[in-house]
Amino acid sequence: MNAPTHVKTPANPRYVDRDTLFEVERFLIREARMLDEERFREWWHTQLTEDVHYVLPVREVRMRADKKPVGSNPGAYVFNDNYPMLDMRIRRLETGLVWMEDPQNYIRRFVSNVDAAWADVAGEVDAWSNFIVYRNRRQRDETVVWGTKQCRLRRVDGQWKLARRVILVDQRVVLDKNLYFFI
Amino acid sequence: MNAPTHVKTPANPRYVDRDTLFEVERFLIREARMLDEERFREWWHTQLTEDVHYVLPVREVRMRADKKPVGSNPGAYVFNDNYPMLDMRIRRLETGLVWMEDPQNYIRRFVSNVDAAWADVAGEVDAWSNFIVYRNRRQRDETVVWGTKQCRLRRVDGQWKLARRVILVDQRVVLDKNLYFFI
Amino acid sequence: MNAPTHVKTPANPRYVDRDTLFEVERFLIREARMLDEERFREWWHTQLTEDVHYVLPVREVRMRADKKPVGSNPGAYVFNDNYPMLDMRIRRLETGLVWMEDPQNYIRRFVSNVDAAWADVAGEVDAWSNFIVYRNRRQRDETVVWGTKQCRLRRVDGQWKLARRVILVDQRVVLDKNLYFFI
Amino acid sequence: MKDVTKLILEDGAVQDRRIYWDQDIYEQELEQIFARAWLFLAHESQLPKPGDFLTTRMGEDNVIVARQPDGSIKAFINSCPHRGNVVCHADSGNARSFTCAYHGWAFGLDGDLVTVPLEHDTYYDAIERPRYAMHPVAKVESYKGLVFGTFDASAPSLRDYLGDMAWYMDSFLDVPGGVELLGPPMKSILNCNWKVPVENFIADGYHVGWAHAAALKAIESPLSPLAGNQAYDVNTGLQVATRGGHGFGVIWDAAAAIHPDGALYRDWIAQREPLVREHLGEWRARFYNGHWDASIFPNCSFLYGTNTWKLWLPAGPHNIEVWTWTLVEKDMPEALKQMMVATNMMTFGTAGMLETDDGENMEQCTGSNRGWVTRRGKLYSGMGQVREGTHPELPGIVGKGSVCESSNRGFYRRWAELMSGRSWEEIAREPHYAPNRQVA
Amino acid sequence: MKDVTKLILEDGAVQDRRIYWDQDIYEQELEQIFARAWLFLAHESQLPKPGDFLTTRMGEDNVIVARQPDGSIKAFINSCPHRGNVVCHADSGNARSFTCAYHGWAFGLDGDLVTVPLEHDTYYDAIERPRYAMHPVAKVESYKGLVFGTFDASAPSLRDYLGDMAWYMDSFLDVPGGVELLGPPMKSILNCNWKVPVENFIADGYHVGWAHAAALKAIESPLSPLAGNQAYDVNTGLQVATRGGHGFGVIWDAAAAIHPDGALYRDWIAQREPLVREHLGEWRARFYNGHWDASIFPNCSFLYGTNTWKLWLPAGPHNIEVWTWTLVEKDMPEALKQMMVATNMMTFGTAGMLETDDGENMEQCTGSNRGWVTRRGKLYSGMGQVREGTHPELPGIVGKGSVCESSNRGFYRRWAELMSGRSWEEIAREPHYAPNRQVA
Amino acid sequence: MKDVTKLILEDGAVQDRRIYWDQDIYEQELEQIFARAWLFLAHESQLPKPGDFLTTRMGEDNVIVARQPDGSIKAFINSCPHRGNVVCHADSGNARSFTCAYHGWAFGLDGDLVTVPLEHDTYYDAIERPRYAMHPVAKVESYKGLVFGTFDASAPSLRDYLGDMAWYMDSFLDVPGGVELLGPPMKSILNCNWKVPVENFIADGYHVGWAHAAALKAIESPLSPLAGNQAYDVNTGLQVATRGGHGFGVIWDAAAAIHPDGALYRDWIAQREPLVREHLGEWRARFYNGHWDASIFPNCSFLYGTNTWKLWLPAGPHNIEVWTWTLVEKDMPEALKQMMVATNMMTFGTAGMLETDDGENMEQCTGSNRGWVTRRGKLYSGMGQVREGTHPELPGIVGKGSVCESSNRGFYRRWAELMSGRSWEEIAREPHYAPNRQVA
Ligand code: FES
Ligand code: FES
Ligand code: FES
Ligand SMILES: [Fe+3]
Ligand SMILES: [Fe+3]
Ligand SMILES: [Fe+3]
Repeated sequence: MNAPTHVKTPANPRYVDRDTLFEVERFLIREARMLDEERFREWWHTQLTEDVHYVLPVREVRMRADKKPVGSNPGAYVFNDNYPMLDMRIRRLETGLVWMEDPQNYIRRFVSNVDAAWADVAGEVDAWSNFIVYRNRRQRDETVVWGTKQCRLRRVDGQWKLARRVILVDQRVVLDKNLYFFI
Repeated sequence: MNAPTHVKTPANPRYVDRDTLFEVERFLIREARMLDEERFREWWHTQLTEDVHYVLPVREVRMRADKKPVGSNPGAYVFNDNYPMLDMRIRRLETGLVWMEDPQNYIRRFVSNVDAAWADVAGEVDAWSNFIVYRNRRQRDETVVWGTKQCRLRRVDGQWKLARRVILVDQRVVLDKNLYFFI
Repeated sequence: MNAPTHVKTPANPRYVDRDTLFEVERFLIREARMLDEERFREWWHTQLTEDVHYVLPVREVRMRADKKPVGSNPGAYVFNDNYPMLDMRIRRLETGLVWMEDPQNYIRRFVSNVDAAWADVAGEVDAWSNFIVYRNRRQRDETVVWGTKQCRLRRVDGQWKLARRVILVDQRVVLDKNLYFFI
Repeated sequence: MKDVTKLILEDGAVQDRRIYWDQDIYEQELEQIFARAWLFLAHESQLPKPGDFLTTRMGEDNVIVARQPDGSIKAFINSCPHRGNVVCHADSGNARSFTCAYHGWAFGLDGDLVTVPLEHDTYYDAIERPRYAMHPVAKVESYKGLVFGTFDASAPSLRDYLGDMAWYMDSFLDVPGGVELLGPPMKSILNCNWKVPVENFIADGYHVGWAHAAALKAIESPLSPLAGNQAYDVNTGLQVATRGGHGFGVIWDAAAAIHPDGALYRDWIAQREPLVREHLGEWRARFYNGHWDASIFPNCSFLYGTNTWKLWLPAGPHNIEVWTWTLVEKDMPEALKQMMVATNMMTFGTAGMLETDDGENMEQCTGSNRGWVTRRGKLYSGMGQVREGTHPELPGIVGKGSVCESSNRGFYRRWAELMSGRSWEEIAREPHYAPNRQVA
Repeated sequence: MKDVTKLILEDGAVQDRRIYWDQDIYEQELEQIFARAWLFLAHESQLPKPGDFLTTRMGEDNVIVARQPDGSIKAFINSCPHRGNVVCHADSGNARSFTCAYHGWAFGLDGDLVTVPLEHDTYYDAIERPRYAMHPVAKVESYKGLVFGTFDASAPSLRDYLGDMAWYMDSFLDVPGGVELLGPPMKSILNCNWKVPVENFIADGYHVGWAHAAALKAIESPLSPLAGNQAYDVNTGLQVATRGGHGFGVIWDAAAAIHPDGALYRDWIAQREPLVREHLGEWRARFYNGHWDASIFPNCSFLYGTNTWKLWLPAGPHNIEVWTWTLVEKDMPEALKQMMVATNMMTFGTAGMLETDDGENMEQCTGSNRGWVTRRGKLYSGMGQVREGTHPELPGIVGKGSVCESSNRGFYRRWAELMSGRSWEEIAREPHYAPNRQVA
Repeated sequence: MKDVTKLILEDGAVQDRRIYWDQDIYEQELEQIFARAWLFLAHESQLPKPGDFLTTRMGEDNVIVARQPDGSIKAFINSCPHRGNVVCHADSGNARSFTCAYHGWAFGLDGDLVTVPLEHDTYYDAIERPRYAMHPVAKVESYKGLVFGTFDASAPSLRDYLGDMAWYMDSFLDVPGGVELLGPPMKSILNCNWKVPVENFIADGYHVGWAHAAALKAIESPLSPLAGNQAYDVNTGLQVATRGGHGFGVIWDAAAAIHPDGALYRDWIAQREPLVREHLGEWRARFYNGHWDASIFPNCSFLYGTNTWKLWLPAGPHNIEVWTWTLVEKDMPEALKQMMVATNMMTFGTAGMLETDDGENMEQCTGSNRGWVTRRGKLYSGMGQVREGTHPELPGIVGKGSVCESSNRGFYRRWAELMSGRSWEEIAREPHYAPNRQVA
């Protein structure tokens, strides 16, 4: 698991062409709408590779001089899921027994600052984007989550699919009661 | 009046080509800037069709199992305006007698996640986008409104115009003292 | 120094072509990522012209009828920097002695509503965009800044560079303890 | 408990500003007013069938209001007696029972505990059920379709509580077919004390020409000349403060006046007014065709004519939630009902052109009292006090003209009575304000 | 100080709702509970080397916990005695000293003032150093690797404070090699009173089948049949309330039950259980293979088996921070530790499927008490009270079955004792709850 | 009212931490300090013409400050006496009158009620106007262009209030042409107690070398060697605490020291200093060319030389608004004024490199006191107490060196005096701190 606290763009990114960037942006925007619309099963079936790695690390607050490596065999993470684990989460939502999801919540995902470069592996790209997720529930329960995500996309049968996503929520203390939704 | 609580993308959207999507995005971004700059009369004259329908429904919190239809002849909505009603709102702002608008407020509209598909009617498109509106007034009065909007755009004399807009604010209780501004 | 309180798009903007707009958008998005990643020295070296003017005015709350000119020889501004002054700020950050920057803060810049028109000067463009900056520090210190920025970009040796930036933060009272970061 | 004697002076015309700001006064209001007075819950038309329910608030207490199998209406606190969870999260719906999401206890439409999971194996069938019913609202009663509740079993009947206000409200409640509220309610927030909008609706004809000048101009209705106070005649209306703190102002012949295209509504009134006159007499026929601004003590307001119905829900001393419905006559044709909704939304909905003006003023009137020195000052509502009095034919204290502050003073007199903590009987027994003057 | 006599009734089975809402009660808790009781600080494994430190909170006080050069552990308040600045902003690290960012005073690993810039030229070498040490935590002690601290020098020893709970916890603490906590801690917030999650973990086997029905189904573990309370047998577990307010419930033979693929863990248990039996006897071998929900008074909880370790940090009467670690045995193979982490994250991490269910309930259980009338009501946790009692072989009060509220009542009895403000000696002397009933 | 005797000890050198946190102490400050003391309102240069006005705050009270037709300056609370609305929303401007947006009452430049819409038809011309004037600030006075106001009619004159501080401030106020404040004010927020920045400016030469080490290095000015406390000589400055709680520290010959390119300013000083010496004597010529950090009791601070002017507006016990102007001499050439602004903005503006350092420390110094145990502790400012004393030629208590805490203690002694609630006369009569030691 890759669990960086702060990330850097690689030294000489091979930025993708405009056509590819357009496709990447469409992928991320349509994926966000799919999740806003609660089409989780469709998302799992159509947007993910079967070797997908979906990661949201816990970010520590450490001095800059503290060179303790982070990220190898960590003892905590919010998400560190593979394809079956994501399936399990979706199956839970599909039971109709998740009381906090009824009445339906409003969750809105905002995608911005999309950029992309070719990955080392042919036919794969690394996409950067920033996100905001707004959640409003019940009568007045309101929270916002901010951060960035790095996605590895792979072209499979002419379609882009998500092969890896590392989500960095810009918070030490998650300022919400949970982060169980997909970002 | 179409007053959905949660919306879904149609099953097989005929997504527009890149040229058209570029135009749609320009339309939404320039329209937002026009409104931020308080050019309301210009907006009314140049960005709207005369049969425009401008809608912001009241969203109820109901159990998922509750199949009561929403949206037909509703007893409440925030906006359900036609062209003359929008004119009336703008005439009010033009009187110079709206005390809460003097000193001028800061209202900033953020457009994101723009996507579009051809509508059933030739020459019309359905555009999705998410919005954030930030409002800051007086010394420290600050609020933010979040949601999505679905726009029907029609090409008239070579220009795109707004023929219908359904705005979904992701809140049951509007967390501000009013929503009188255009989104 | 140009210190407007509210700004307007010029009467007949000569909007740039799609290729140029694409480049402008890439410039703004990659610049934002560079700043998020704290590559300040690289930013200073590669993204700015040497005659850069970096401005963030103080916005007053005044009646609309109050025609007192603003902006000439102002007695206050948040930024009114030239190239050496920006260098000085960056040198401060490079000392390693800015205690509030250690542990590292999370600062995330969101770029949206990008648009651009040719400037009066050949080879220069005026770019509009809206911004949100999210800052999260220590355990739970969290603030958000909202506004718009107008950038003059100039093509130098085939690269776009920032020649002038006017940042309008949509607040009379800055709702944070400082605004020392670059937007 | 705070002594409120000094907070309201001069028969309600002078208020201490602390009543709009201080936390301890607010808490005394929750205890002495919101836990005792009759509070608006719903209109019966919102709960047509058995099992229909809605959720609302009484003060800051969440309640469920439900139509019972026998057709009656009951209400109870929406919190599970086991560990306190909120039980029902929907605005409204139809249910057979309400199941708590924490441990699955289920409660009937009357709030009684009906199902306890694993009851035999964990409580050994010894659970004392009545103890675990959801806390009932002590009394729920209707007046011509309007449903109110009180937490105070010793409160007078709803009819007595409404008193003379009921006589006035009959002007539109007691029409053939009655009225209904169209919703769902809009909900928004205001950073103001709850009393500020109540007094705006109960007595504030004065602000209309100034605060709403822009809207009056833009709407192009018969009321447009009021903009900027260009026109006002004291004989075109009056104001009434009734004993229970309720009150209203009326402008004669103006029920339809705010409607941008009021022909449909005017025709309706012309057709119905004779029925009202026949049934209720001359005065109430006049009221039927008047435009009212009104409040029912403590926190329910309406504008008859416009036709907005408001609930101002307290949420701390400087915050409220605003809930808005449209009031219509049930027998109105659908097109007219839609027009009533459209006018209400355009004027007093969340994007309403007049709502916007008022909300700003209400927040600023509250917020200024943050200042320590400011808060030690007074506010004044003495307008028309020198000419108000009793009326030979109309109950209550009558003030001259729709621009007057008589009912504002009536509201604060009642507020002070209840805030004193005295019992309903004590309050009823003691002498009350009666100016020795008659209004023609 | 508030008299708490009436807030907890019926031997802990009835709670006044104000204890979840009122500011004055909360402040009394900070004084009488958090400034007196032993509070969880860390596990020794988090501070292996001299100079290792971490920052945490005791109540709302920020503290630094540091490993000393002599191997001992000390703790002190993370605020500079000069002008009050927070001194250390890192979650953890290794340091020789802590330097304040304001004027540069530096403090040693023991909190003593060691460096004063410009000391000679400004203090004229007359500074009285001991006066300016960082405020020490009065006592810091470990129990089998678990480090606790108390601000109260008169508190009993940690071992006495844990009392019988230590005997029970030995079941997993006293295994060969001991345990460790894996982190860094996840941190999130809940808008709930701090006691609500404590009681959820100490005694709430009841909610599992209902609140977590969806997760139980999705996970496809041996616990799936519990979903919707389809299966429960009173003989499959029990509950214990120990004298000091600590307690737990246990389900026999279920340590590995929640793990989606528990084979690795079951093998481990099978291999280790004989060692536990040999070392600690039959009962504790059973506990070793049980699944526990537990809380250590006042605000530390864990689920042995799952294996989550929680700290609920109060931040006002309606707000907490939730900190989460994974508890493992040090001798477990790395792959098993990773599986323990994975299960904990998937169930009780910030995106954990059961955490999500609980957080919602905890917030709603707190928030409903905002209502003034609601707050004057009671909550009830009488489940199993009629059958609890002493046990011939097990210490404390024993309730039947894992679905029971015995340890909830034990928690509130202890809460009331400490809230009374009486000294530790007084509390120890007085008679305490002892039902005259024996549980087999 | 809280007894403050125990909150400030050892002649101001020891403070109870609760004074930075507790709500009740804060409210007592609003009453005993902000409703009594002279508070900074404006510089006369901001209101050159009749009708010029600006809005500001005194404590938490909003006020309008306006230049009258007769050239005097008046101030009054910015809240309408009718229903409480805020009347003026502009930062500044020029007006003939102020009209309330709610009902249109208009008030003159002196705050008197001048226009009442529909007066004849609603008040029947019987309105008692003086009763409805906007609440006046009891006294408004200027000292050499600096305008202050007090809500307390019994307060001493502004000149007496400033006392010896006026003598010192004359060093730069009483120059030919006088001074002016350039604005508009920057406004930002800090989550700190209002006293923390006041003490930072009044007496904190100590933090400069450490907290601002990075900025001192980056700016490359004569002050750069101070970074990391590499250089300090006790003879390069001194500190003064004057009787009224005002005070400052000074570094000799350093007025222009922080300016990155100070030649223009140094030339100006070289040219003006002889005039000051001639007019005010040797000492004040030295002060004229010193760099000052200073505060005027209670909440106005400045750095002479840099040249920043600050107002710290309280907004609750843990929150303030920071307002910042640039102080310049009126006769300075425009280019020099622009340089003064540029330096101020680069150092102490909202993005100022030193402002940033300080704000962080001020917030953390306040926030640590959230802890219940922490808050029961003390803070210490005893630096230089053993050597401070009276001076043969300078008024007030003089401390040695610019790095000293003498004026910090003077501030807290004054704070305790006013917080006691005693009258101005009582306070003046009683003996006050006078160390029996002389400073050369
Ligand atoms: S809290 Fe409702 S069933 Fe337990
Ligand atoms: S506050 Fe820590 S050294 Fe001064
Ligand atoms: S509140 Fe100002 S005129 Fe009425
Ligand atoms: Fe109004
Ligand atoms: Fe649980
Ligand atoms: Fe400083």
